[in-house]
Amino acid sequence: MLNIGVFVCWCGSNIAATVDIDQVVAAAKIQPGVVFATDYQYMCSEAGQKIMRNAVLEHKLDGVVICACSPRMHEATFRKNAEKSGLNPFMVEIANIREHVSWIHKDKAVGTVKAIALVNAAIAKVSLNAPLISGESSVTKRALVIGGGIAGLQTALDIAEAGFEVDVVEKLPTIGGNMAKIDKTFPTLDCAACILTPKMVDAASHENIELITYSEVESVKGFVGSFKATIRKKARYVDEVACTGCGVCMAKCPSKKSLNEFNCGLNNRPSVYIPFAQAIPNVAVIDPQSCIKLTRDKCGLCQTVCEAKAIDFTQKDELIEREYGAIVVATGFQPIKVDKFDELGYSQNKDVITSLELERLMNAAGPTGGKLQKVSDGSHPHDIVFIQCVGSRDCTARGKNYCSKICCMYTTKHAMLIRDKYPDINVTVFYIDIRTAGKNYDEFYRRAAEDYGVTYIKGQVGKVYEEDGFLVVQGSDLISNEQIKIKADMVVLAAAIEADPSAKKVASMLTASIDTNNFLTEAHAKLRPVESPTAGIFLSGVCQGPKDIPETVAQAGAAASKVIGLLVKNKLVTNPCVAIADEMLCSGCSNCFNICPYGAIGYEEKLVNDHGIRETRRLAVVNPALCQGCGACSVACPSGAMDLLGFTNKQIMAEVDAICKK
Amino acid sequence: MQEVKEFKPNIVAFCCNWCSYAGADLAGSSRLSYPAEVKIIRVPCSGRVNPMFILKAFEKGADGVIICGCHPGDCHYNTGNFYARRRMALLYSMLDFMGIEKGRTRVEWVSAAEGAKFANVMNKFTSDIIELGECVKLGDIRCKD
Amino acid sequence: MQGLEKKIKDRASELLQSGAVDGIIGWEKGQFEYDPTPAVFTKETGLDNLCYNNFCGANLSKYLVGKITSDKKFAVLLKPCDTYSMNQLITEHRVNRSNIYIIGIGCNGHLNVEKIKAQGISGITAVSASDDHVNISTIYGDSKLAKKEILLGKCEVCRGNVHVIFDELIGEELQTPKPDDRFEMVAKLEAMTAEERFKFWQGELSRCIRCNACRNACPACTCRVCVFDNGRSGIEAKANASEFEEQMFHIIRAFHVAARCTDCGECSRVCPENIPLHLLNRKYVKDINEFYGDYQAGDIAEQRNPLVNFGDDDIEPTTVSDKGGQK
Amino acid sequence: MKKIALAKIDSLLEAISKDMNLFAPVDNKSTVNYAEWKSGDVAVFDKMTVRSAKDAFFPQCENMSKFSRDQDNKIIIDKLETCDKDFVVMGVRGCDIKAIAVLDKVFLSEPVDTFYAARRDHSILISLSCSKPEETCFCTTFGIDPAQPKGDVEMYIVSDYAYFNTVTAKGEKLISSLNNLLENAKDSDIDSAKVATRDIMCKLPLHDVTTDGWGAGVLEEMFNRPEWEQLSSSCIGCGTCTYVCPTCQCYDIRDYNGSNGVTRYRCWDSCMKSDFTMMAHGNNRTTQLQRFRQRFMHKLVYSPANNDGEFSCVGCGRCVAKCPVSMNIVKVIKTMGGEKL
Repeated sequence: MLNIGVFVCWCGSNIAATVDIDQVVAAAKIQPGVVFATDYQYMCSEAGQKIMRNAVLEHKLDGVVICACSPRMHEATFRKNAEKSGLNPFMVEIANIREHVSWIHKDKAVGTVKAIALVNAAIAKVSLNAPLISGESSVTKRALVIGGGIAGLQTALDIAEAGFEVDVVEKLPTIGGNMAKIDKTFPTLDCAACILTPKMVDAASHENIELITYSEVESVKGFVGSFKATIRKKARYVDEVACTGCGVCMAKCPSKKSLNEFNCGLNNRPSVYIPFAQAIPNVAVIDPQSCIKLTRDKCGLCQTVCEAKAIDFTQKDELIEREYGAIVVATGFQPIKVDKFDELGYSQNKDVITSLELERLMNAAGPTGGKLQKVSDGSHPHDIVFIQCVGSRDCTARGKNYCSKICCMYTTKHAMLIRDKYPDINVTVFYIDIRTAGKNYDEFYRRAAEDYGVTYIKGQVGKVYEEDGFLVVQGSDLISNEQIKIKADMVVLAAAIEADPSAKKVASMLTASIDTNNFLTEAHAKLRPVESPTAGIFLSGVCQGPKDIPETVAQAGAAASKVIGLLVKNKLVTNPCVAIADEMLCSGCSNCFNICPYGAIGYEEKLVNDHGIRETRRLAVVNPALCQGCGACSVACPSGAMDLLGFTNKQIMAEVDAICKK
Repeated sequence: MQEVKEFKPNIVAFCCNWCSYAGADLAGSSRLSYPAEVKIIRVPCSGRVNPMFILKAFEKGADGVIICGCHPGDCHYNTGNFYARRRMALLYSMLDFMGIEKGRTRVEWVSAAEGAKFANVMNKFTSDIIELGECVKLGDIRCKD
Repeated sequence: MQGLEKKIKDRASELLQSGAVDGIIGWEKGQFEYDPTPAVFTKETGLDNLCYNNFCGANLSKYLVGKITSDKKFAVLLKPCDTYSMNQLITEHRVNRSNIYIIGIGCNGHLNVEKIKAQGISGITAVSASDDHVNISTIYGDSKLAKKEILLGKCEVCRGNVHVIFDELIGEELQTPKPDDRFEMVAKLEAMTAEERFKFWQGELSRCIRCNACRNACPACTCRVCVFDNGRSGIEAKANASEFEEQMFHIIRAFHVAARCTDCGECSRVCPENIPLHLLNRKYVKDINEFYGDYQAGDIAEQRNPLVNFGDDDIEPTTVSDKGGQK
Repeated sequence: MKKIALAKIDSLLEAISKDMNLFAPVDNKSTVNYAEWKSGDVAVFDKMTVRSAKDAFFPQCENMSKFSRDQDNKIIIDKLETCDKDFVVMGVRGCDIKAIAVLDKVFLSEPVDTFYAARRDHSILISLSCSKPEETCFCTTFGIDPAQPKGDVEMYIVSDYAYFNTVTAKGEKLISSLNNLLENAKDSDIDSAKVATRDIMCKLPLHDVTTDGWGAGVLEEMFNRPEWEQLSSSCIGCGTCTYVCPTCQCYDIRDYNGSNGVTRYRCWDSCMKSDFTMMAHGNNRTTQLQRFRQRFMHKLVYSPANNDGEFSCVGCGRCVAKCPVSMNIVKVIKTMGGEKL
């Protein structure tokens, strides 16, 4: 029997206020195997850890139970501490009496009883623990970045600069992402293209970066240090190397009726096209949905006119297999569809537009050459109304209950830009709150309101409708507490942003967790904000939650530094809590083999000596470097030959026993 | 007057480390409340939950057993919860076939972000179990007081 | 039947004589008509006692599990339904296909002596069967029973005369019994109230003496050491010391063979207490068919069973426990 | 000699079970087994029970002691009470009566098994003369007279009546307490039935089974016989024969860790099972051949060697009827022994 020590943490008053620490210590003391039990205000503090180390030596402890916060918080801390005192780190178990007890149950008597039950379960489990030794696995010195927007590019550049190879997979024909569509940035009003395109060029020309555009990651297998990804490179029907980006094909293409995605559908583009002038790669792509040759096997004009002979209608999707040590998710965002907001008239009226559409209307490279005009008739607008929080902070099913964070600032930017360029236009902004947390943000907002004469109305808009050739915005002014109607030529909706639809699929593929809004979950909200809970998966940009450009760039850099920190390692310490097959019990039936998601189980013909019977048997053998410790095999095995170290059948049943004991 | 002893059910919750255990942690750090009768056992994955554990819990006097894992498709180990879903569908169906009350076993998918859902699920499950009362059809007589 | 027995004997004799096989796994004549014993025949002389009569219900495929490491070759006599088990054993690497020679033999249904005895008939001295009827002679007088009434449970739901795996066939032209709906009883139980089902199973399982005959005869139960025999498994038990242990053993056993059970019916055939154990396994067969699409364990070798497989939109366990019978 | 109309036998069972536990063969629709008779149960006297009357004295599971902790965390050991109430076992056939004698030799010789002894002391046996032997019966091989087995009370069923003949004082006490239900009868009323039973025994298919060649003193010869291999190759290693056997007496002692302490209990074990007498180093019989041989050598060689020639098989035929693969003691006896000429 082990000598078990039990250490009960008060966590200041976090635990001690609703759990009777003395009772827990007293109850632990009489459990079989417990030779020492004590308590301390903060077990995780250096002083607390020292108490544990001293006790291990003094009482010759070979098992330790820490009754404190969640093991997800400090299990690693106490395991390290065990190691320092010469104890195998896996001889430590945590009883979670904070998140699962003291913070849940306000009644001290109730909380104490439950705490004792959980402590007893941990003691029962640790009694069956065995020392485990971690193995090692290798690291592929190459990273994959999924998404070629500003987040992905920044991460890729930072990793590449550190000397590691990076592949950027972008689903669209060009990198650049949402930022490429933006005209100016807040609060400095500098040109987005001027700061983004150099980064795009840097990425394209960096010797360590490979851009894989018009491609999607199809599957990912493996684990931290050794991922294996399959990337589908979609057929462009244009030879990427041969194409010079001259644009002759675009000019000659007779099929010019496709909506131009880059301009938010405000104008059209040909079937063969380069998304925008600064696109990287600056290579045409053929839209198979509208191309006459590909849909009806006629035309083929582009092929005739292309001097570079780059058009290739026979191109097929191509599958690329690559190995990576780390993967960064930078899938970004999209504005939500606003047609569900019927009362705001987006679908009914061309002059009701979204902010991103406005962004294109004001961009020199946009459909109007940068001239702000009504979409309906091209005339000059005199009154523009902005409506904030369309779908943001909206608890109904059509909206998002979070704040999209960037809209207050970009609307202020738009208002200011309009007033600056067209002083004759009246600009009114309806808002719930103006949120300007950020360096120089509030100053920027005040300038708009005070220096540029933008009218801000605190209130929500009930309805936008057409009357006598004008739009009427009907809303409430919460300050003057009255219903108001404002005539407008254009109405701009600050649509909420949501995670890119590809994020969910990518997260599933990577087994990275995702929240209810399809934003990827970070390993710890505060302490590990750029890592996914899945080892080797990192988060960059809006895929993790709404953020503006500087934040995105900062997070992208942080993710890069985490990736670099991983890739510089030659070996990773593997989790020793892996499956193990008992040779005496295994009958070689392959149930475990069939179920293993990592291909970690193989078979060997092995000579065994089963209590005197010597024979060659087909036995399951687990490769501990591949096994990730999910334990699915241990349940698939009917004989119980397969078990999971650290969570053995007997350990879990011992916990069940302890918990159910009345 | 005879005092009626309030029925305190014994509920075992198997929670996968990556989603539901974290969801339970979130319920705690959000100070949400659910009954203290729910006691959580951490397992790496819902696919680690062996039917033996569930029966063991009933044997030892549990009145309800609930398994919580990542939402299907979001398993940290890709597929563990898919297997768990099939196994538990069959096991629960068998328990029902043998006449054990249906409400005593559940599987719920709770993500790391769903602290509130975790608390709601546990509140609901506990009230269902209280309604069902003590489990008398399963359980070893030698574990009863 | 006698003609078939003769053909089998002749073929067995040839195979042994030629050295094509070292042993024949078949049935050996007993003291009565109804008690042939599965046996390994290694000498031609022993073949006199080889028999194939109306009571050769035993599934011989499991006898090959013990021969997996043998360097000898064995011929085995398998009825159509037994071949499913053989396929499943091959899938699970529990037999060595290369040392097995499968002789598929025809079958027209086998009889259950327990059903004869349940009619109050004892002192049986002889049994002879025609297509529809069975004549039974006893020391207390003779009886005639309809064959349909005394078929083995598994023959009542016969799945036909197709051998899914074989090296050669003998007498495959025999007409198998017309099957009943095999899920009838399961459906009947499902339609009962939970309370009725509980009573039903309590009544049945309370007779269990944990002799392990069901397990040891089951061709799917091929674990080297069963979890119930393994002191380190945490659920080991030698007897049903409480009612719970009856449930535990049978639920876990059914679960462990779920999706692997070919519904061969050996469990119920061998149970000395006549517990209809096959209903538990058949419940799983029915559930699997309903939840995940029709599946027959062992109809082809090397297939992935539904429990080591999954679909994105599988039925939720909670939904499962909400359906089924009444509350 | 007393009698009661079979139609009214329930009233007799009712009367017995009012004051005492009554153990009788009860029909549970699928099988007939000894069970505690309760009002409404159907007692069956013309069919062989699946399990034997041994259950009444040596149940499959039996709690022996309990360990728990007191308030000071000290261990308390409770020895559980042995049987202290009289009970009746009814309908015990000749084979089972003989089997009880075999068990007595094991459990009542030093050191006495107190649990068994207490049950034996408190039991009143009503033996049953076989009226309808089955084809699996071969008790005569072991010198048993199924027509007149000795209990505290002998019971005979002749046409529509059940007759009771008291043998011991215990039996006398029981029968006299039931006098108001019983009619007087003549001793000779049952004579024809006894003759009929003995006649049937001679006609049974297994009447010619003989133990010739078996018994004490043939240990080495029998142990090394080559036939064991062929015979044991059929055996699937279940415990059916053992558990239906009226004389098998092996048990295992185990601890169960419950919520309020540990229960130590014993339960039947079977030498046919692979985990029988499992020890730290493994099992002393590693093959099914060894296990199979052990069981039959015990019944037919070791037992007579240690018990003045008494075999520990009583020819009840239960294993013959119930073996899943129809491998049984008769086939063993015949294969290696002789038959009456």
